[in-house]
Amino acid sequence: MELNQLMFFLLAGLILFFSVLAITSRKILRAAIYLLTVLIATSGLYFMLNYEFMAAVQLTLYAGGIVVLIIFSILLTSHISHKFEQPALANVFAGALTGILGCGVAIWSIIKFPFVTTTQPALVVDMKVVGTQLMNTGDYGYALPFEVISVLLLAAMIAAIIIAKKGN
Amino acid sequence: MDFNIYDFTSFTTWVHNALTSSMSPGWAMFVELAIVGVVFIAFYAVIGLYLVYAERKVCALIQNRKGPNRVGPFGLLQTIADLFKLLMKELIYIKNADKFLFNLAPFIVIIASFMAIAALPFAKGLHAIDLNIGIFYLFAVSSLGVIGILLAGWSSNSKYSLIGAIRSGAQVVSYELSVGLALLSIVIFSGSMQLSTIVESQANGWWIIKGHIPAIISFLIFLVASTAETNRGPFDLAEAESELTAGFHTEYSGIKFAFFFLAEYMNMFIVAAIAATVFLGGWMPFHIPGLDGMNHVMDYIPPFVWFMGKTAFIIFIMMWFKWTFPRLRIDQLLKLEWKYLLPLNLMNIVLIAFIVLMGWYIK
Amino acid sequence: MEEIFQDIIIKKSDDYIINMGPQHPSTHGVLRFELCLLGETVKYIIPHCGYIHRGIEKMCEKNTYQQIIHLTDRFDYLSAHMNNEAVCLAVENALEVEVPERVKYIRTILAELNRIASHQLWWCAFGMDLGALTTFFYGLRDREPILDIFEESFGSRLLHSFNCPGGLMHDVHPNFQKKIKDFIKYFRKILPEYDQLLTGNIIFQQRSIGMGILSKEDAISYGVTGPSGRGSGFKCDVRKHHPYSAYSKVDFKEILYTEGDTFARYKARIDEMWESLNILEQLVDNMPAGDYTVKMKPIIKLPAGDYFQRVETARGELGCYIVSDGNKNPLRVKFRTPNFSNLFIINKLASGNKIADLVAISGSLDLVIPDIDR
Amino acid sequence: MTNDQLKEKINGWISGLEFPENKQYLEVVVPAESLLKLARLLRETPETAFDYLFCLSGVDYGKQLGVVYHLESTTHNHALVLKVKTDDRVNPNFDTVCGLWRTAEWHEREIFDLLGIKFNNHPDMRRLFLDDEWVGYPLRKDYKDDINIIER
Repeated sequence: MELNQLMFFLLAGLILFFSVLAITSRKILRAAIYLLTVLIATSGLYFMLNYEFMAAVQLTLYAGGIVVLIIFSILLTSHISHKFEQPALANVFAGALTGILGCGVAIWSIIKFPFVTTTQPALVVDMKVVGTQLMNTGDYGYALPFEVISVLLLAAMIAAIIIAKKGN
Repeated sequence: MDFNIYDFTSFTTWVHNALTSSMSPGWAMFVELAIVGVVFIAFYAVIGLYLVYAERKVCALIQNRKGPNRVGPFGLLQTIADLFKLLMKELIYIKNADKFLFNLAPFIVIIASFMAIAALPFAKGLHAIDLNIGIFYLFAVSSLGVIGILLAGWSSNSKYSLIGAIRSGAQVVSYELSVGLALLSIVIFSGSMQLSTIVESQANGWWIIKGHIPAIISFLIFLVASTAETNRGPFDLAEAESELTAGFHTEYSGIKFAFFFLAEYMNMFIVAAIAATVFLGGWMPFHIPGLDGMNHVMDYIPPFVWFMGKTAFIIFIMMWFKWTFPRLRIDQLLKLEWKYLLPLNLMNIVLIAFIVLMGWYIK
Repeated sequence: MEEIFQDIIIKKSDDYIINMGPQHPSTHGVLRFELCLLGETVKYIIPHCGYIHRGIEKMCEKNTYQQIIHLTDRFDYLSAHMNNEAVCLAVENALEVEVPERVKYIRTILAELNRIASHQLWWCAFGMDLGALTTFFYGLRDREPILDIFEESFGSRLLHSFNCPGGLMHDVHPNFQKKIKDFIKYFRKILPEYDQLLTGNIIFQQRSIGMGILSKEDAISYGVTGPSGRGSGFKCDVRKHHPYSAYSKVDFKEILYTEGDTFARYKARIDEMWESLNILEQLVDNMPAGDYTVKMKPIIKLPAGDYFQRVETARGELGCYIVSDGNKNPLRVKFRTPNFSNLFIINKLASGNKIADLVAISGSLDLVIPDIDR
Repeated sequence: MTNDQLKEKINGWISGLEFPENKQYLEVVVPAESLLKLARLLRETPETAFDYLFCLSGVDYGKQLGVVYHLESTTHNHALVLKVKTDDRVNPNFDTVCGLWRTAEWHEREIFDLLGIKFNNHPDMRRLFLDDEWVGYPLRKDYKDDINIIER
């Protein structure tokens, strides 16, 4: 086995293992930490693909941003002695069934997809290309979605401020 | 082999070639990783310990004292003795604490600082990995350390720790913005996020000089915001000893406490190194165009010394802050960021974009 | 009467309670604050004291008047001399003994030196409370010359017990005057450094101006005296209004500020150090020669009755109330210590502010815990 | 106001009060039931305006228990000593004055703690220095503690 493959299986194994832990843990903060590990391992996959920009975005936004916010809200709301109750058996079964179904669909589509092996060297993603593409208004440009998302975020922020103000 | 302290490229290629010729590429890579890891751990330990020593000496200087001067010449071995003391200390277990997270927290803090140190260019050709998004990566990794602090505060099951952790969370999340935006200004100037390119672009002058007013503003903002992000005085609210006894690490003892302690100093080193790299030219010597004689003398000083010298200078400024200013209050801290630093930063970035567009900086 | 009890604390079962102390760096000793927090904001504060109550008042009832003096050092250890003086003056007034002029001068000089030393230590600790750690070493450095003067003359640095009814234990060291003059010269030069390091600092001012405002009415009603009370405009300087020892012979200002916030209390103490230097300067050159004590009987018996003596310590008004039934032991001795009254204003001042402000406010009240517990 | 004027004024409010000899301050002995009334008049009348209670002490006279109030007016600069005594050693109680002078609240708690004098209508009548489970009142003359107090 090559080192590359070893690395991939290691990361994939980490992601699978901690995903299962994250949903089965009965302590909420531990679940958040397992989720963090999953996200960091995912960014490791991006690093393997030489897509460093995506990897750094994954680290900043998900690991550094969203998980910190999740942990922060857990800190404010829950106590250390709090534990989730064991879910009802029917729920466990329904959840497992949905999980297996989703997994099956994913595996099926991966098997069905005609992957073509190339001998070309790995593509180096130039940051300038990413930048111009993001701000491009022409074909395949991301300027419009970018702006629409910013409006959405603005709306969310205003809503948050209004909710926070209501207390006073 | 051609070993040259002014350019490590030939040395690193020699090591790489020697390894690949004697074993399979996979193993060669593995050995390289191991070497880099060992070097970094050793470097980390030495820098961490001697920053503690430096802080004690600087603080003694400011406070009309002598500082450590008993163990070894000038007290140089004092912090090593302290390390042994901390290693031997009993690890106190807290009843009702979440043991797993309680033990995990110091490691998260220290791993985050390890990840950041990997991307720093110490001298020409001397860096572990030269990512093409170097600055972005540093910014991303530096935001992970706070998770360790939050965990430490919550899992100790102590109210003081929890308040410290919440303070630190609010503080780091806010000040990250200013740090990122201040670094962005130099990205605009140099047109690259790769640290080696940024350093190369300062061969004819550091950005703080070439970028004049807006670069100086960014530098000052970066200095303030990064001091806050590393939880150092006057922004050390997370561990404010007069209010929260020790904040998030109140319940830690022995080597686990030492991890937090070491990580704090390493974070200080990392932000100082980033500032030195981005604003003060990294390992580039100080050059004044036209004065060839002086420039040659400056070139004679090895790049590694330049880098460490600049870093030490910024660390000194940060220590100077800490030992002269009183601590801010939490609302003042957040007000400073959201009402003053952030708007100033955004305006500064617009200004920089304009200056770069017009070409009004020193090329 | 109900309207006056509006600030009475009502506890609820879901309050977020945090214990500050008895082992906490910013309570300056074994005092415990029971804080109720609402996020960072303090809802109410219940001070708990008595961790080092030694029963000094009970001990006084078993001892003679000379012995009592040695106990009084132990409550406010930073103004030990003034505590001694209170008992001595009470006994001397009761017996109608006139002490020599020299004794009055020396007592006043010592009181002012002690006041400066105490304010210096307060300044150190106050800076520490606000997170400015360097102040601690500046203050301690400048306190050293004063302690040296004490040590040279009476062999101890903190708890002198140098007074006795009728005068002093023995005469001061020949170097006394010269050393004090040196100190005045040195400290006049060094005191502006305090302003440079802390007073002018923008963070310090932001944290102290307008924080914990104590109105004059509250200061009087709660009996907050000393620099803390004078920061609110309460004219409570015993030295000025009920002069004792040599205070009637010196010309000095009563430091008054009307703002009543932390900064005013801070400024009042800094200004008091300047004023103490003035007093010292007026006294040290004119020290009359003469006896250091008057002859007293070995066993002092006060005539039956009540005796009250008010003295200004570094923290406020100290009252020494002696009830005598004519025996060699007092029937009851009560010390009205300044910190006991000053402490309980803390809930009024700090509730509604942040935790950090509570630390700053309790620092600005200059609490000495043994003085509360006695 | 001079001491004589004060005496006259107090006599005008409540007659038959005892004014013992005291060289330092004017001294008044009040019966327990009219303590609060006199205190309120002293505090609230503009001519007297005793707004500063600078000492509040409990005294065990051997047979009697008493409380001594040292009052001063910050506007008129006159002072007065109020004394109140009781023979009841089992359940001594007086009215609280902490509605008039807030500092009295903790001084009264201290007296309750050490001398066992209860103050009616006090908002928080608990022990101040000692444990809530402490038996006895240490400052009383008849207090016995074989371990901590050595009788000579």
